[in-house]
Amino acid sequence: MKTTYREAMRAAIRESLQRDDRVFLMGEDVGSYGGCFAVSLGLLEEFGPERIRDTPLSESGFVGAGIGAALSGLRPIVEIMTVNFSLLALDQIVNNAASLLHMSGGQFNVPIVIRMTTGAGRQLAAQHSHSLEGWYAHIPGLRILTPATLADARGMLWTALQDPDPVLIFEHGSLYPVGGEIADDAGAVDIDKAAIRRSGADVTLITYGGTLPMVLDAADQLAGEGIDAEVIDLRTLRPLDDETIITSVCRTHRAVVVDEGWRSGGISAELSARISEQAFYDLDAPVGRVCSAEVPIPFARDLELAALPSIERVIAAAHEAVGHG
Amino acid sequence: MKTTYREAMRAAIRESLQRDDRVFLMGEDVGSYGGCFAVSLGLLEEFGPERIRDTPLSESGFVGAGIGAALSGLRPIVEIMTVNFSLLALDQIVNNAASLLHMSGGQFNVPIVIRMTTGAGRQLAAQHSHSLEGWYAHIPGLRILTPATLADARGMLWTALQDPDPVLIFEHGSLYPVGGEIADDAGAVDIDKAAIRRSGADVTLITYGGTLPMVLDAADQLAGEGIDAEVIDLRTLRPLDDETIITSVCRTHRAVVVDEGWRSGGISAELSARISEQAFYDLDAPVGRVCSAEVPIPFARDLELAALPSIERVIAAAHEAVGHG
Amino acid sequence: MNAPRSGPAHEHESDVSAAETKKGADLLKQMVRVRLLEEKCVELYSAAKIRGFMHVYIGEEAVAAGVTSALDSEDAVVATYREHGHALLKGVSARAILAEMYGFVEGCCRGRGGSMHLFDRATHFYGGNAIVAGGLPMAVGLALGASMTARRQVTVCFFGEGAVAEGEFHEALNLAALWQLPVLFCCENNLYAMGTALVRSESQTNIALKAAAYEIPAWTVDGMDALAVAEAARRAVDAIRSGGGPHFLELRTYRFRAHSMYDPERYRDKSEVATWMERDPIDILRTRLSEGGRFSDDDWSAMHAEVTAEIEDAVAFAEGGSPEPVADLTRFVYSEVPR
Amino acid sequence: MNAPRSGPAHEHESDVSAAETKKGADLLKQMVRVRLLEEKCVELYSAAKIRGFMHVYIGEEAVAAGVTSALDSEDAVVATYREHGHALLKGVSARAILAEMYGFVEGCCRGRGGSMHLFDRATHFYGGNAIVAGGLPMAVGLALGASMTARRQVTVCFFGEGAVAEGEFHEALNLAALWQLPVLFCCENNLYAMGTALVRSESQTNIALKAAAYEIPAWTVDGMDALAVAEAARRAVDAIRSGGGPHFLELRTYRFRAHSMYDPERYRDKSEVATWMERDPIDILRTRLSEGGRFSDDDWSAMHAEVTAEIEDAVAFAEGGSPEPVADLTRFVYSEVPR
Ligand SMILES: Cc1ncc(C[n+]2csc(CCOP(=O)(O)OP(=O)(O)O)c2C)c(N)n1
Ligand SMILES: Cc1ncc(C[n+]2csc(CCOP(=O)(O)OP(=O)(O)O)c2C)c(N)n1
Ligand SMILES: [Mg+2]
Ligand SMILES: [Mg+2]
Repeated sequence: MKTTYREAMRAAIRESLQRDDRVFLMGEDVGSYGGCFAVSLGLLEEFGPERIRDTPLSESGFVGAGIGAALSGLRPIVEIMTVNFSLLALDQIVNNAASLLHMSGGQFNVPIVIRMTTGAGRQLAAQHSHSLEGWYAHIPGLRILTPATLADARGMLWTALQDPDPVLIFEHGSLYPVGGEIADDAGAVDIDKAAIRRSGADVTLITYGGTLPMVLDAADQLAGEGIDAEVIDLRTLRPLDDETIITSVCRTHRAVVVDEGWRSGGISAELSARISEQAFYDLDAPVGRVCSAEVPIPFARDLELAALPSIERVIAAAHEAVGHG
Repeated sequence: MKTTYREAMRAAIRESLQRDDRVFLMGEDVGSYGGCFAVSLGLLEEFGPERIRDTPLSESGFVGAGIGAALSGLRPIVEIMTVNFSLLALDQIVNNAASLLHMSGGQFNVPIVIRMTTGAGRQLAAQHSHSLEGWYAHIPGLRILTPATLADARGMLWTALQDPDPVLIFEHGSLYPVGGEIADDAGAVDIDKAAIRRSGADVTLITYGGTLPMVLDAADQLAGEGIDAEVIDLRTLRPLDDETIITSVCRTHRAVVVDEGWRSGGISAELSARISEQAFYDLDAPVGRVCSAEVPIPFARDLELAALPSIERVIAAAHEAVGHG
Repeated sequence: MNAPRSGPAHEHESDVSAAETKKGADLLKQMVRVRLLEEKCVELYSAAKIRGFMHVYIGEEAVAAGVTSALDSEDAVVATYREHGHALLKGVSARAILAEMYGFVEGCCRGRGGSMHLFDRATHFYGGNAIVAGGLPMAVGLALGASMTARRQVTVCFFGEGAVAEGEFHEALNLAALWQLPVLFCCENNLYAMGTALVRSESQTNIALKAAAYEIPAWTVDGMDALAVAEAARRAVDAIRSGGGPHFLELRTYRFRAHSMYDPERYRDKSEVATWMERDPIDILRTRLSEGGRFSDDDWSAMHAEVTAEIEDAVAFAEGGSPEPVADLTRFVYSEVPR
Repeated sequence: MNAPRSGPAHEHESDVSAAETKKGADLLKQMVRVRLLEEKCVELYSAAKIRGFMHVYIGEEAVAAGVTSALDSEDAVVATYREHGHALLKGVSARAILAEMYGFVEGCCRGRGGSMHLFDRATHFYGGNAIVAGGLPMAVGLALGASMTARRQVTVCFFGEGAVAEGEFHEALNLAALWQLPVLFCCENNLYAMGTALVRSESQTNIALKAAAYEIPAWTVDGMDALAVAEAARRAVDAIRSGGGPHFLELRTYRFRAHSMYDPERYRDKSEVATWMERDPIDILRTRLSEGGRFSDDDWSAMHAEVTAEIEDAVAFAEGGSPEPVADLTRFVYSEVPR
């Protein structure tokens, strides 16, 4: 079946609404506008304004309301338009969603799913270009998903809704129009394991979300040079699937992490640290990192491109890794 | 001269208010209450309510107001009671304070200093025990200071106020009562370099802020066993002083990072990654990390203690590092 | 009913004044339960049996007693870090509360929450929120849940007047009004947020007026008069239950003690405190009842003894508690049920 | 004055109607400047010369024109992502604005900000804020700075009615009122926040009433009538400058175009838009002036030609711009001055 990432996401939301009465979608402009990225287009007509619930501009308020609704037995899907605005709701996410189960001694789990768009690349400038999913992965109590493929866009939501605890889903803005084939009966997928999207023996390229297509392209180019790169799609940033990562690195002895977040203190640092801790004697080269430059993302096209990970930088990092040791 | 961390901080604020008319202190209960940790005690009487400005409970509002005041030519010291409440102001910190200079093409720098208490250890439970300074260090445009000594408590503020850009100062709650000697004329200190608080040849213990005293004790104990540990106090978490760190590790060939933040994606990960990147071939063992357990900090005393870095865990990590290679 | 509010009903005393007496005595007893529990907490804190931040409600008991008297057991309550009383009156046992403050596994949160984070699923007590105003959006969400599933549950959200300045107050009230949700906002206006007097935190100090900006019906109530609070709460809860949307009560009260156990109270005069203490809600109600000849000194002694026994029992229970094994540290970060 | 508002004053035309004519013609010209600039922007966007998010103000020009007419060059303006007009009328050149939208170093932010982030130190134009309501606290801070240093500067903060639901709106208004700061809040109520109609975002849709909850004087003004806006703004600014504390204007207006260049406008009827377009603020003022015999078709043609020339010049300037060298990417993350 032909689909796009956007349609797959919409199909996942629709299916969830159909399968479970407790599910509803809430967020800014999810209803009459059709979703700011047209993900929820048509759902208002199908499910009505109670279950496709437009909210005022009140990120903290409606995320907190989603937490309360989850506590009361519902299964809210809360959409924050983009990760950039999620900072306004961070207190609710960290101090309530992520903490309630523990503070209450196991009594109050919070089965909320919070979806948001992430990433740069469309000249939206500093306040609209954050990639903070790796940063969110610092918070215990949360599960962080980053669907990069059509199958994951189609399948992660339902699994997330079965999770008794808060799950954040980050959708990279550049992926929505991506098209391709998925199985006609594509449905729920696991959210526990990283996926090896390409097997290889010489170097492990680790990425997720919006940069996966580019890293796969880089691997193709590297193959042309005789460098056989393995590509891991993390899929879930918290908890990380150490096993898949370490097993791969122990085979290839080299790793490069590609992450659109800023370098210092990003998820790439955590991956580098874990690989060092768990595969120190198997590494032939330091773990490479290809991240965004540490600047608020600039508007100007050339500057923005220069700030973001590029295929050239991925290839250079792979060369660097392979050249060593 | 005898002083305490609290008094040193207060002396620094007082001196700043005396030396520069543009400086004022603003925050919840900084005035008539005397500061929630008594840091600003007496300053209201000395400087009046304009310059020791009590605010309502509006973290986003008054941090944003501090940004505006900084833009208008003043030099605000904004106190957020504790890092736990700073999440409510995160949008202002990230999307305005850290971004304005860049977005405006260099026109609008934001000379604001934001102080807050950080850390756990006093049975304040999940919502009052965050250690997020390392997490904040992810954000370009910010400078992150973590005074751990009396001299730094006394001297970092004035230097921070001279900085044309936003500076966040994290004061660990456990340090306020710490007493000791400082020079009678103690004053401004640099905020660029990490400090070697103890020289050693066998292993580099890297820490900052609230865990420095414990790490120094650990080094003493290790010395008793014949392990000569070097202790680095990072002092500034952004930008990190790579040179001091790497030089030390290249000498000792072993490093352990001690950080009260959660492990995954904390500043310890960044240090581990940088050391691997810059000293890979000099390392005799993987970089060790002693961090907080990845749980919302529990109230119960035993559980809280078990969650936090301890001298035993630091010593064990040092043994582990030295045992290798 | 949540908590034992009275002895068995006497069917033959069916006249209005008997009912009133019973109601008054109930309220009085609830206030005494909170008062004696918290006086004990202060004592235990001084003895270092309780640690961390602790905020007592002494002086404000009429608010929690009056409001909870209007609730059913299915109704939900969201409170702040000053919530011992709310928890107790919603039906959490003094035992579970005290054991929690000791940090023991027998506590209502297995010792993981402490004084500021009491929670109890069985009695629909949703905390125990230590981020000022952080509970308001959650209360709106609980009410949204009730509304979407057509349950008759009302959610009551308690918060201090200090919370009114927070953005979340504004966002939550607007959402509740926009969606006409069954939630009762109870602002415990004790005139201070730590050391910040209301006049220094709000440009408009008439808090009830603020609710009008959201088209939420709001009444100002004497928060030292338990009967008045109970009556206002009953009306508000009735209105909410019959589909009237959110309501708002501003309860004018005062805390007799320091903000927390660490507060030297530099910001207010002893004389101001003394004046307010003359309006002790327990004294007021007891006097009113006894002046009406409806409550004798013997009644008082009996009540006091009964409550004292309850609290002593709770202390004994807490003293006999045990800490959670350190090996279980990482439990409850994620749920233990299979996915 | 910030921007060229008129030719040299004719001292001999000192009667009221002449002054009014001049004022009206000034306002008209300012509106036309914004309109033509933005019509050009739309054209350039379609030609992919401009990229990213772009939000035009077409239909709302009377608001920025009227309000800025009351300001001095030293006064500060904080606006939103829909701020081309505010920037232009505060005195930022069309050249610098367009070059910015091209992403060129000749732009007012060297191409780092783009359409949503125009800033200009010389004219005290503080953005260009793309987080809804994020500019309000900053405006309060600018006013605090003016107040603490006893400058006579007024800060004007523009925001949409959608921002009213955000917590920062609430926090900022309270702070401004509490501290009696010289700030003018201008709510551009165009009835929609993206696709969300006001009735679905606010329980109280009378925005000016909200300001009353903070004890801030607030007036509702016809935002399609530039003269009315100018008059209201002048009164408010006068009041603020003479120590009257913050003021609030709700300006009722409408955007004729989509929210941004991506918006298919499913949420409103074409007929509604058409009805509002009959109240085009430029037509209204032009008609009023010409009906009074004070503004001929020739005057209009001359004005139009002059503004067209300004815009064409700006386009040529932007076309001739150059991108910042990629080597300078990491400039302006931190200041370049020595510490
Ligand atoms: C967001 C936030 N900011 C600051 C604090 C610190 N704090 C705890 S209680 C309190 C005062 C709250 O006053 P009020 O809401 O009136 O409640 P009261 O204590 O009077 O019952 C403050 C400032 C906090 N817990 N949360
Ligand atoms: C905090 C935040 N949430 C969401 C958005 C996305 N967004 C951009 S503009 C807008 C609508 C704002 O409407 P309004 O304030 O009425 O201004 P208008 O666009 O009508 O001028 C939204 C939802 C944002 N930029 N910031
Ligand atoms: Mg209070
Ligand atoms: Mg609008």
